[in-house]
Amino acid sequence: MNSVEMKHIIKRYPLVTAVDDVDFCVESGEIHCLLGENGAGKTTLMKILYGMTMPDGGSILVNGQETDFRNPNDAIHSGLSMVHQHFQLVPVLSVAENVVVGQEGQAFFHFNKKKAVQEVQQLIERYGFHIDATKKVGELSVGEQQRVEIIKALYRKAKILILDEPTAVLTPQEVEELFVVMREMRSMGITIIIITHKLKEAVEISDHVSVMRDGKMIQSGIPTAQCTVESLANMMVGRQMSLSSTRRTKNKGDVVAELKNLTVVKKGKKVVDNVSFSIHAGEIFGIAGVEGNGQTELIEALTGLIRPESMSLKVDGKQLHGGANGFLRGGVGHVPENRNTRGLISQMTVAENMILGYHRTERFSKKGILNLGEIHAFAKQGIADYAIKVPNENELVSSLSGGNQQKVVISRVFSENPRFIVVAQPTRGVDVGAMEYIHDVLLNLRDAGAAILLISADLDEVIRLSDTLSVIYEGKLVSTTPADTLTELQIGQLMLTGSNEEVEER
Amino acid sequence: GGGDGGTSDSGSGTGDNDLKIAVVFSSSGLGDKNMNDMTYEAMLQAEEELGISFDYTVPPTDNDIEMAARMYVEDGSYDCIFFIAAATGEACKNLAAEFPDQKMMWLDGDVDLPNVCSISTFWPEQTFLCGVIAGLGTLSDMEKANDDNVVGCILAQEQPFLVSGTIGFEAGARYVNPDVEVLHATIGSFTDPTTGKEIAVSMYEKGADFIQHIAGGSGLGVFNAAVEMDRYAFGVGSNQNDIEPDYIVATSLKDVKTIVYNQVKALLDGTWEPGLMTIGMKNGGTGYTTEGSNVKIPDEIIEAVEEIKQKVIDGELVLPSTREELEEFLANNKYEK
Amino acid sequence: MGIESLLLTTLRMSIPLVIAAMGGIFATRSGMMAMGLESMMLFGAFGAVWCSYLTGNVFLGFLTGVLFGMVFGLTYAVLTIRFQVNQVIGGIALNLFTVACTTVLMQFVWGNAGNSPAVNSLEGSVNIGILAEIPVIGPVLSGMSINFYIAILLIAATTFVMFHTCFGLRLRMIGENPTAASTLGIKVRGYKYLAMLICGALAGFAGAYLSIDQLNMFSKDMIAGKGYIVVVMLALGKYNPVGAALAALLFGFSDALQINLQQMFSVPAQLVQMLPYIVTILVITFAVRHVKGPAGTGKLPEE
Amino acid sequence: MNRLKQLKPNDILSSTAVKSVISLLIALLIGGVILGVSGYNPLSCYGAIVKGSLLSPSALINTLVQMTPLMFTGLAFAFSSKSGLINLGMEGQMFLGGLAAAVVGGLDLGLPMIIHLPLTILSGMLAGGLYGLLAGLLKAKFGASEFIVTLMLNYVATFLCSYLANGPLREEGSLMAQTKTVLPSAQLPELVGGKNLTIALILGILLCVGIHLFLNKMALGYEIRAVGRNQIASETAGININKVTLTTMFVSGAVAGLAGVSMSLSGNNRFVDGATAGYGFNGVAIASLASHNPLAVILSSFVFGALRTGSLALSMTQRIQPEFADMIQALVILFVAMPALLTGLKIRKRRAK
Ligand SMILES: Nc1ncnc2c1ncn2[C@@H]1O[C@H](COP(=O)(O)OP(=O)(O)OP(=O)(O)O)[C@@H](O)[C@H]1O
Ligand SMILES: Nc1ncnc2c1ncn2[C@@H]1O[C@H](COP(=O)(O)OP(=O)(O)OP(=O)(O)O)[C@@H](O)[C@H]1O
Ligand SMILES: [Mg+2]
Ligand SMILES: [Mg+2]
Repeated sequence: MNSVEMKHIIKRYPLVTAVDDVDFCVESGEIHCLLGENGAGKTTLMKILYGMTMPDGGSILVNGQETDFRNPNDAIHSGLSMVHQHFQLVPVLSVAENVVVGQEGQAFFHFNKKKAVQEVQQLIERYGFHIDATKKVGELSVGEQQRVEIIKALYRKAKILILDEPTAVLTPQEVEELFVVMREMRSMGITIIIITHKLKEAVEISDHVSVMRDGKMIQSGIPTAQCTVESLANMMVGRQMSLSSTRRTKNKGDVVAELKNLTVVKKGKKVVDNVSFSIHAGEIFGIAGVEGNGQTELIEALTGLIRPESMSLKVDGKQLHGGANGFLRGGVGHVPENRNTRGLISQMTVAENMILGYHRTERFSKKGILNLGEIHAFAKQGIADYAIKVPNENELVSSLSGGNQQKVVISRVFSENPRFIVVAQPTRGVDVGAMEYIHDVLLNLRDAGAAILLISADLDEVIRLSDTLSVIYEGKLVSTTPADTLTELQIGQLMLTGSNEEVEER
Repeated sequence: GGGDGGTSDSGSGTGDNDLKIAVVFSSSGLGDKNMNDMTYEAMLQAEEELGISFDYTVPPTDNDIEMAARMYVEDGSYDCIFFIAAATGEACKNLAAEFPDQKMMWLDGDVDLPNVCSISTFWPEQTFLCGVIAGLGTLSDMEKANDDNVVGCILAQEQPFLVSGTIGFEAGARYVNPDVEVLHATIGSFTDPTTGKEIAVSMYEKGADFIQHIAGGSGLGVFNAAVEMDRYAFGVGSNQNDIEPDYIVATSLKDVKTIVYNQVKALLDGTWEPGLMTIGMKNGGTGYTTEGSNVKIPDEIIEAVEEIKQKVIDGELVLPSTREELEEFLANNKYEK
Repeated sequence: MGIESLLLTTLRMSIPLVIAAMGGIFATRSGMMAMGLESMMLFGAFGAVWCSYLTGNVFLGFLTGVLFGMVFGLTYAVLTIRFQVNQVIGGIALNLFTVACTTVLMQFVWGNAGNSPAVNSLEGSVNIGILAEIPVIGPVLSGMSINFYIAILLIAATTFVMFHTCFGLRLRMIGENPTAASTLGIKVRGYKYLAMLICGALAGFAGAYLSIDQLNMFSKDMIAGKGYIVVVMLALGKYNPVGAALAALLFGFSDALQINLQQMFSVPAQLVQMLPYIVTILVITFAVRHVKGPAGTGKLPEE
Repeated sequence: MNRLKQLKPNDILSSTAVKSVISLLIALLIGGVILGVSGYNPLSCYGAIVKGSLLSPSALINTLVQMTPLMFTGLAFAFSSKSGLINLGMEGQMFLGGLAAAVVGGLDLGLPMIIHLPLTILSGMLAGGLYGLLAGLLKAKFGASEFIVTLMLNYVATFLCSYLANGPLREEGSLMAQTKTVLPSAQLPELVGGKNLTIALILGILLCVGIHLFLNKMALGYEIRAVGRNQIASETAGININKVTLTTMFVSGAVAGLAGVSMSLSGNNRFVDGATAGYGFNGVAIASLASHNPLAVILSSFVFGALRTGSLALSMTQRIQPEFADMIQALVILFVAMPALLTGLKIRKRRAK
C-alpha cells in the first residue's frame, strides 16, 4: 500500500510555478529519497503534504484516505511529522519543553516538567542520542538540535516522517548515527521521506528515489538498487558530471595569512586555545572537526567579529586591526557558516545582497553615492555565472530556495578576489551541480593565488579540496598535515577524540 | 455642562432672530468644569431665552485655534466671535487687527482694540476669599478641622494664570493666619483624578484640612480624597458645592455664565461696546459661594470674609499675582480682627 | 514626610500598574505588544462606572469593567492578528478611539462630556491583624483595599500559569517562534486571542480599580497614559510577572516621592515631576540593559 | 503591455494605492454608521469635511498648513524605522526643536534674514537631533531600548519645556506660558499672505525627496536599511551598527525638531507651551500609512492634514461633539494600516478539486 499519494499537485507563486502538476507516491514503511536541484520545488511539495502550504490544485491521499489538510495540526493528526530545513525550535526553552509542547497535557492543567523530562530523556537514550533533556536548546550544537527535531517526531509517534535536508549540517559520524536511527524507524514500520543533496547518502539509505527538476517530477519512485551516484547526478542535472576529480595546488606561493596565538575565552572556557597557522598563496587550508569545537569562534576572530583574548593576524605582512570592517578592507573575504543570520539580508533584493560589505568599494559607490547601474550589472552577471534561480535581481532573497541563497553569498565574496578567504560550509544545502561549480571556483581562486581557509562539516569536501588538512578538537588544532597523508578513518578518529593513536593501537 | 446630545440642532442654530455668534473654545474642550463649560451653558440659555443662534468649535490643539477662528471670520455670517480662555487670545489679537469690521469678544484677556471687547478676570480675586476661609478655618473648631496649621492648594498644570490663582489662595490664608503653612503641588494633567487624589491624600496626611484645587477634571480626585480622609475642599469655577456637599466648603466662583450671557444680551440690544472690562469682586464676577454646601462655617469666619471682601472691593487691598508680590502684600497688609 | 504614608501612596499608585502589567505579561509573552493596554483600561474604567451607575452594585461594576476590557482586548487581537495591523499603530489608534468613544458615551449616558456622577464604589478595606503587627510596613500591609491583596494573588497566579502550566508553555513558545508552535499543531491564533482576552480582562480590572475603587466616578481620559507606562514597566521587568510588579512598584515609589518632594521644596514642579521618568531611563540604561521581548513578537506563523 | 493584460481582479485589488483608497472608504463607511446611529446625517458631515478641507482655495491652504508639521514627524518616524529603530520620542524632540528655534529666533543679533533664519532652523534641528542622539547613545553604549527611552524622554522634554516656557524663557509680562515672538528676520517666509502657510511646506517636501534619495542612492542609506533588516548580517559585512544607530537617531530627531521649528516660526511666531501636543504620535500613524516610504509620507501627511482641517470645519457648523471627528480619524488610521483587509475578509481559498 502507499503511505502517501500526491496527484497533480500545482503551486504557483507570482513569478514562478514552484510545483507543476506533480505526482508523488511513497510506499508504506520505506525510506524514500526526494532529489532535485536547488529551487526544484522539493521543500514546497513537502510543505504542501504537511499542510503548511495550500496547493493551487491536486489531491493528496494519506494511507489511502483523501485528505484536505488546512494546517500542520491536521497533518499531525494523520500521523505526519516534518523536520524542517530551517529548524523550528525555541532556543530559550529546554529540550524537553521543545519536544513535548502541544502534547504535554490539557492546556489549563499543571505542566509536569519532571514527567516530560523523564519521557524525553528515555526516548533520547532509546535512540542512543547523547543530549541532556533539561538543557536549553540554544546551548546545543546544530547536530544536537537536529536530533531534537527527530525526537519531536518520535515523541509524536509519527507514522510518516519528512526530513528536509537533515544531513546538510551533520558530520559524517552524525550522519551515520542518523541513518542507524532511520533504519530502526523503518523497521518499526515508519515511512520516511528524506530530501538531500548528498547522492552518496541517497544511495546508501533509501529504498526508492524520486527526482524533481524545475517544479516537475522527472523520475518517480525508481528503486535505489538500480541507481549509482553518477546516474542520479545525471538525472538531476541533465548532464555528465565528474564528482570525484580533485586538483591539488601546483604553485604554492609566499605566506599570505599568518595567524599567531589565537585564544578565545567564552564563559571562562578557552574555546579556541592558542591556535597558530600560516596559509600560503595558492593554498587551501582545510579544517575538519565536529561542530562546536571552536570553529565558530575561530571564524569570528579571523573576520574581526569578536575580540579574542590574544591574536595576531597578518595578511600579506600587514597586521589587521579594527572590527569586521577593518578585516574586510585588509583583504579578508568571508563566507559565513550561517547564511540566514550572518550571510544575507533576506528582506532585501538579490542585487542589494550581492554588494553587502563591498558597497563602499570604489566599484559600487563614489563619494558615498551608490553606482546603481554598476550594481545591477554586477548582480545580473552573478546570477548568470552561478545559475542562481531567480526571475531578476530585484527579487527579495527570502523568495529564493535555500541553495540559491547560498549561491548569492558565494558569488558576492568570490567576485571580490580577496587575498585571504575564510570559507565556512560553502556548499551547505547546495545541489550537486552547484557544488561542483562552487568547488571549481574555489580551486580557480586558489590557482589565481588566493589563500583559502576552508571550514566544513562535510568531510568529503574538506578532503577533496584541501592542500593542507588540519583537525580541530576542543579549540586546538590537533593535527596539521599535507593532503592525502591521513586516511578518512584517521581523520574521523581525530575529529572525535583529538588523537589518532588509539586507532593504531587497536 | 457638556456637549449637545446630538439629535437636535444640526446646522446653524435655531434662532428666531438674526443674531449669530461663533464660539471658539480652548483645546481643553467641553467637560473642563471651567470656562468652556460655563460659556456653553450661557450660550444654550441665550439660545433658549433670547432666541439667538450659535456655532462652536473645539480646536484639537491650541495651535489650531487661529485656523478655526479664521474659518469663522472668513465665513462672514457671524455677528460676533467669542474667544474663550487665555489660550485663544493670540488668535483673537491677530484676527482683530486683520479684520477690523468683525466684532469679537475675548474672555480672560486684556487687549485694547477697537473691535474687541476684552474681559479680563483676575484669578487671585477668585481664590482669595476661599484662602481666607481656609486660613481661619484651620484654626477653628470646625468639625473636620484639625490642630495642625496647614492648608493646601493643588494645580493641574503650571500655567501663569492658574499659578496666580494659587498665589491668591495663599495670600488669603496667610493674610488672616500668618503662621499657616500652605502646601503646593502640581498634578501634571487636567484629566488625571487618581493622581489628583493621591496628592490630596498626601496633603491631608501632612495635616492639611482645607484644600483648594485648580485642576479641572483632575480636581474631582481631590473631592474624593476629602471624603475618604474626612476633611474639607474648595471647588473652583462654577459652583461645585453640590458634588460633595458635606465636604466642599465653598467654591472659588467665577461667574462666566452671567458674563457671557450679558455679552449676548448686549449684542442683541445693540448696547455692546468694545473695550477693556475687568470682572472681579466689585461687579460680582468673582468671589466665593457656599450655596449648596452643607458645611457649617462659623459665623465669625463669614463675617471676617465679608469684611475682607469689602476691603478688596474698596481697593483697600490690592491682591498679588506673583510670589514676589505676595511677600510684599503680606508685609504691607496686616489683618486684625 | 512620613515613611508610612509614602509607602501607602506608593502601593496605591502601583496597584493598577501591577494588575495591568499582569495582563501585559500574557500579551507580550504570546508575542503581542501591549500597546493597546491604555484603551482596555479606559474602557474597563468606563464600563465599571456605567454598571455601578445602573445597578448600584460595585461587584457587578467590576465584572463589567473586566468584560469591557476583554472587548477591547479582543478588538486589538482581531485587528493585529486577523487584519495584521501593526501592533504599535493599532494600539495608538485604538487608544485615540477609546478616549473619543468614552467621551461620546458619557455625553449620551450622563449628558456630560467631562465626568460621570459619583457612583457606588468599593468602600472600606481589609484588615489583616497579623500583618498589622509587623513594624513599619505592618500598618501599610494591613488595611489596604481588597484589590491590593488581589493584585498580589495575581502576581502569583500569573507566575504559575506562565511557567507551570501547559497553557503557559505553549504561550511562551508561540511568543518565541509562532511557526515552530504551528508546526507542532498548536493553534497559534487561538492562543493569541485567548491571551489577549486575559490581558483585556486584567487591564479592564485595573481600569475598574481606578474608577470605582480609588475613585467613585469616570472622567474623561482618566487613565492619563498609565497604559503606556505599563508597557515600559513590562520591559523593565524583563517580561516576568515578579519583575514587572517590582518595576511598577519602583515607578509608583518615584511618583509618590515626587508628589511629596513637590510639597516640601519650592523648586519648580515640572523639574520634580520628571523624577519617575528619569528613574526609569536610568534603570533601563544601567540596571536592566539589553532587554529583549520574545523573539517572535509581532509575527504570525509562516504560511 | 503583456503583463497588464494578465492582471487579474485580485492583482488590482492588491495594488497598494487601490488598497489604501478602499480602506479609507471602509473606515468612512463605519464612521458614517456611527454618525448615523448617533443621530447625525453622515452625508452632510462628510460633505462638510470634504468642503472644509479641499473644495476651496482657502480650505486647501488650511490643509497644507496642517500637513506641514505632520509631514516632518511622519518622515522622522519613517526614517528611524528604516534602520529598525522605533523613535517614539518625536513629541519631545519636536518640543525642544520648537523651543530652541523660538529662543534663537528671538535673539536680536542684528543679523540679516539670510543668516538668521537658517541659523534659527538649524538650532531647532540641532536641539531635536541631539535629543534623539541621547536615546541613540544610550542604545549604542548601554543597550537601552530606544523604544522605552524615547517614550520616557517625551515626558522629560515636555516637563522641561513647560518649565522653561513658564519660567526663565517666558515672555515678560505675558500671562501665557510662551516665549516672546521671534524677530521678523527669523520668521519663515509665507507662501500665501496671512495664512501661516510657509516655505516649511516646500522644505518638508524637499526633505522627503532628499531622504528617499539618501536611503536608496547613498551608501550610508543602504547601510541604514541593511541594519534595519538584519543587524547581524550587517555587522558581518563590516557595517558599524553604532554609527548607524547614532546617525539615524540624530537625523530622525532633527527632522522631528523641524516640525517644532515650522510651528514656532510661523503663525504666532513663538513657542507656546503644550500647543503642539499630539503631533508626534500622529507621525507614527502617518509613517505607517505611507508604509515607511519617505515619498509616500508626503501623500499620507496630506490625507491627515485634510482630515484634521475637515474635522475642524465639520465641528464649526454642525453642532457635533468634536470627539466624533477623533473617532473617524482613529478608524481611518486603523483601516488604512490594515494590510490584510481584503484577504482577511475573504474566506480562505479552498483547495481546488
Ligand atoms: N514564498 C515564496 N514566494 C515566492 N517564491 C517562492 C516562495 N517559496 C518558494 N518559492 C520559489 O519556489 C521554487 C521552489 O522552492 P523550494 O524551496 O521548494 O525549492 P527546493 O527544491 O526546496 O530547493 P533547495 O534545494 O534549494 O532547498 C523556488 O524557485 C523558489 O524561489
Ligand atoms: N504609497 C506610495 N505613494 C507614492 N509612491 C510610492 C508609494 N509606494 C511606493 N511608491 C514609489 O515606489 C518606489 C519604490 O519605493 P522604495 O524603493 O522606497 O520602496 P521599498 O522597496 O519599500 O524601499 P525599501 O527597500 O527602502 O523599503 C518609489 O520610487 C516610490 O515613488
Ligand atoms: Mg528546500
Ligand atoms: Mg488645622
